[in-house]
Amino acid sequence: MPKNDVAVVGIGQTKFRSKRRDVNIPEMIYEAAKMALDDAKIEPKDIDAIIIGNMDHFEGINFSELWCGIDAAPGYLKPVVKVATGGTTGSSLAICGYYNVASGIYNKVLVIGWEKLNEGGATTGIITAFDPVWERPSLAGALGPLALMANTYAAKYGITPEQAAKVTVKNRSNAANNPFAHLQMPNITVDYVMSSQMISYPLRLHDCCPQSEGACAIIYANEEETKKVTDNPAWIQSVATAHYYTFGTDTIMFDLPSAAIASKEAYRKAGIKDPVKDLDVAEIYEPTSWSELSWTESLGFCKSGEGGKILDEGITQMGGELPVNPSGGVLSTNPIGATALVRVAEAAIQVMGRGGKRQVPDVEKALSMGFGGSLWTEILILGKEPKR
Amino acid sequence: MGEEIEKKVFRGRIKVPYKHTSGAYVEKFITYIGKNHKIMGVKCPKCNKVFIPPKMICFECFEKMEEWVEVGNIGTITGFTVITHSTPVLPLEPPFAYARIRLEGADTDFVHLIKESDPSKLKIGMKVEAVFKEKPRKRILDIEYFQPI
Amino acid sequence: MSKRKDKEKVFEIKWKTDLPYRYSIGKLAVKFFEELKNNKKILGSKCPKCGKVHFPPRGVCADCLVEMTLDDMVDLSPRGTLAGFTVVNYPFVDPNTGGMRPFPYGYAIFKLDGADTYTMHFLDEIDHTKMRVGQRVEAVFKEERQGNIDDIPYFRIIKEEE
Amino acid sequence: MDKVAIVGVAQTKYEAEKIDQTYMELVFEVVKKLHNDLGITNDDVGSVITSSNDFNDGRTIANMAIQDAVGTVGKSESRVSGDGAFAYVYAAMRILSGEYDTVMVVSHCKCSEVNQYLVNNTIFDPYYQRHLGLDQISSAGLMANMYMTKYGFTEEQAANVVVKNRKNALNNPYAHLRKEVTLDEVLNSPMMAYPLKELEFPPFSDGAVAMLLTNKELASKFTDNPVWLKGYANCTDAYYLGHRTMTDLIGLELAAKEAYKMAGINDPVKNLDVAEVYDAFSVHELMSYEALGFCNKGEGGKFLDSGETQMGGNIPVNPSGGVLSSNPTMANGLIRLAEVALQIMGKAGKRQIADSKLGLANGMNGICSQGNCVLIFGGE
Repeated sequence: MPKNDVAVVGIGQTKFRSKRRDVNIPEMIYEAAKMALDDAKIEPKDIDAIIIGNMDHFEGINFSELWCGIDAAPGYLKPVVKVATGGTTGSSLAICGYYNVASGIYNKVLVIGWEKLNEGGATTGIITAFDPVWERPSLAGALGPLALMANTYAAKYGITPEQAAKVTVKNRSNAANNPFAHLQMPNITVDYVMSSQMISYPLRLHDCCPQSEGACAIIYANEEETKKVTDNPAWIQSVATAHYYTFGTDTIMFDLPSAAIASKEAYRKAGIKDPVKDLDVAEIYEPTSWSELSWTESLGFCKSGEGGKILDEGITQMGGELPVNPSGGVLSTNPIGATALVRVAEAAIQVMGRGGKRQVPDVEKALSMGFGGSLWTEILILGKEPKR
Repeated sequence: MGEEIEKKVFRGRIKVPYKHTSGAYVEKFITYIGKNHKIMGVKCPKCNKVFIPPKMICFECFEKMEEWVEVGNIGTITGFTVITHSTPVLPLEPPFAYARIRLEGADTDFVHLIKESDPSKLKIGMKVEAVFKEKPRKRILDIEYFQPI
Repeated sequence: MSKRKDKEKVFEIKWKTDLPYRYSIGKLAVKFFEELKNNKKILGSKCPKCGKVHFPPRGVCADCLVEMTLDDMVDLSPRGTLAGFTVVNYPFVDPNTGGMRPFPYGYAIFKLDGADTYTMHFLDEIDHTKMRVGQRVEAVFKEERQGNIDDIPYFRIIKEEE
Repeated sequence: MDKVAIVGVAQTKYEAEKIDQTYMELVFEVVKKLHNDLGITNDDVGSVITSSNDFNDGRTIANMAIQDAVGTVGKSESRVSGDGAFAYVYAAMRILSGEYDTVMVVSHCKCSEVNQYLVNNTIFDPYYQRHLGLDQISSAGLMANMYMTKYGFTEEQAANVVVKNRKNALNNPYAHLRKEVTLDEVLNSPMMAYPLKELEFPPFSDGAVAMLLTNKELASKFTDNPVWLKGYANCTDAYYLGHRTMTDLIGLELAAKEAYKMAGINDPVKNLDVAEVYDAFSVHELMSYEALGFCNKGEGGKFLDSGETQMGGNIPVNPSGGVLSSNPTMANGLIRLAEVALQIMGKAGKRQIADSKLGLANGMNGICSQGNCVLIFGGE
């Protein structure tokens, strides 16, 4: 059991868009940080530490935390630390913030994930994440490998493009109820997705996540500080991380081994036997429609190959047994450095019952997932009750 | 020997043309330099400090700053150095000087260039004046350098 | 892929990052490219403890946390089995050049006969209807080789009748 | 504060270039050394925190390149994108949270693979500072000149820091530069960023460092003299150079005060037995004496001349030879911690300070001490 229970007491998100023409990087981050501070009713000077991160070569700013931690967040004369692990940056930030408080070293910590993707470009940045000799010459960012794996997955379990398209339809109609989401398509149809331009077979444009600009901030507090500011926090019940090999290609990405390992550990720590029964909502990391089908299997929501089935049976729809991505997910919003932190924030919003039109009724336990690097997964489970 | 080394390494590069949205504060500061040869700062409503270069947040008070204040084109040197090492991103041929300058009316210093290669010719407290570029290119170097007066 | 709706002038500050790197490739890769250049051979590295054959070759077996040296390098067949395929059909800036990478191009993940890890590389086909998981693929070697990854410009699909 | 111990450290030799090693192999060397020294296997390691920099390694997610070498297939690893000392702090937090019994910290850096001036130039923002071509050398010159002008002390005092540290490095088998320099050699080396000359700047080095942390219960299983964390603080100064008091290291000063309070130190020179300070350039160590409260403001030069920070002094500073002798940039902070740990464990060989009980180490991020963490370690 950790020394100190840790709760999310404040949340801030910018309205995610393809291009924020009106603000520069610190000004964009300030929006989310200020919103989280106001939400938590905590004075900027009372924040003990700031954990902030993005992916360096997307915007080309080295030690970006030393600029943004001071000019966008109340970091002056305080600890400002950068954690960055690729697509999992957001969840790594959330987990680092959790340990900052669970260790008892700090009481109130501000965690910020951000990305201004269109200043440099996602695919260009992602290519630089891989081996310069063996992988970069042919790599086409994340979408290339994700397309390869979608074909592997399709061949193995007979999954059809229509089943994949239904994920986009579910998530982007969910996003219509989420004021922060980038792509909101209330009347999207399978045909609309199936007729969009072929990007990288079998991935069409609307099978893929967008490039978004925006920031997300959450504030953690220990038990004592939490009581002072809210009686409706979201407690962190368990965190788990599973990394994998250096070369992303050593294994097949569909049926994601690290998701199976990390989710089992997170479930064990949070006392979850059957995720579909014991969890009330899940915010997972789906860069493509196909990813959600396969990775709900790796997360133990169903047996291998049945990701399409549980979607068709409505289990993962709003109103189903385990709604997945009421926020619209990554398919609707993808500011990579913030994406996995948005999952944590949205899970917290569901636990706090503040989801508005996207709220799942009486949520006790929510799962959030980060994916990135060479097939890494991070899980945080949030709940209404503290661990003890 | 060079041939041996080349076998052991891969000559790669990270080459990306970044385009950074400036935001209102950078736009006004850079535009005023280019168009009006004026240097604009912003004032914090709480501690009344005038910041050069200008930005949205006063980091001491964590307050949004909205009041613009024109500062002088003349200032005093509060620190300087003369560099001799060359790098691919230097705006001038070394040796030349970097100086910290406190412009009249500003409460913070501002680092820029001085075309001086002999440190004995520069002193803390000296007066310097901004020299503006004829054809501005929307960047901080639209002030080409500062000139001792 | 975002549409350029209202292209009103955004005040932007431009910065062309150009960082040249001299990446060390390690002794095993030096040997790999030597053999590739001189003898058209493809080498992997085999873990002395668990026997897992890694391609591309590398200095550490992650499962056993054991070193792999030049003595652990093994010959691999230039043929393999296709595990996944796609046709990359979207524009992006290639950070190696700062310019756009030409597309479309075929892209495959396959496991070479004798290897225990998968690998991704260019494929000579750009019509996805001609690709199928399970097809056999083969490395295509340049005649004039320099000892770098371009010595195998792409893999080709071995037609059934061959 | 609860207990967390360093139970073992490992370092590679620091040198100008390790051209035959990939990042994976470099990190594997130091991880294997740590495992062998402690007689442990990968199963004894609960989770791993690494530190690296994407600009220096030429790779976004730089820790991806070393995954195979840190043994985290299916295990938890995270990466602090900054100096290794900050990664130690995150690892200590994982132990103190009670969720991990052992955590390994690894930091690596190869300065030989990229132009270090270019990498440091990218720390400056693209709007107001980067086009000026600023880097760590020009900023150091600016700081040194302001400091020396304000407190009026001599180039000899600054140069003597280099002489001291380079002499200490002779006793450090890991050090990159293990050749003494005389005062004249330093003073006559070509001027680089007035008033700093070439030899007043550190070399560029390749290398890696690792250490294992455990909780109180497991510490004795690994070592007879664990090194306990007694005090810690972290403070970040303003970002723009012009917004900082560059004549004093305010961030380091505030961090030191807080760390001393936590460790119950009221007179650092008396209470501490050894200090490994981040000497980014000659004058920087003198400024650090003042910020760390070893002496009053402006008396850094005098304090050096007094011999207090020499090997025989009351507070020997940088027995390892410091950054001025070995500079694998991103690993510098963790090397400071490792060297203090070796002193307290009595394993510092020829550079051992007799019965060191309490030591200080500090890490730095960014330009001219913008990000500072100060850590106090003790034997009991």
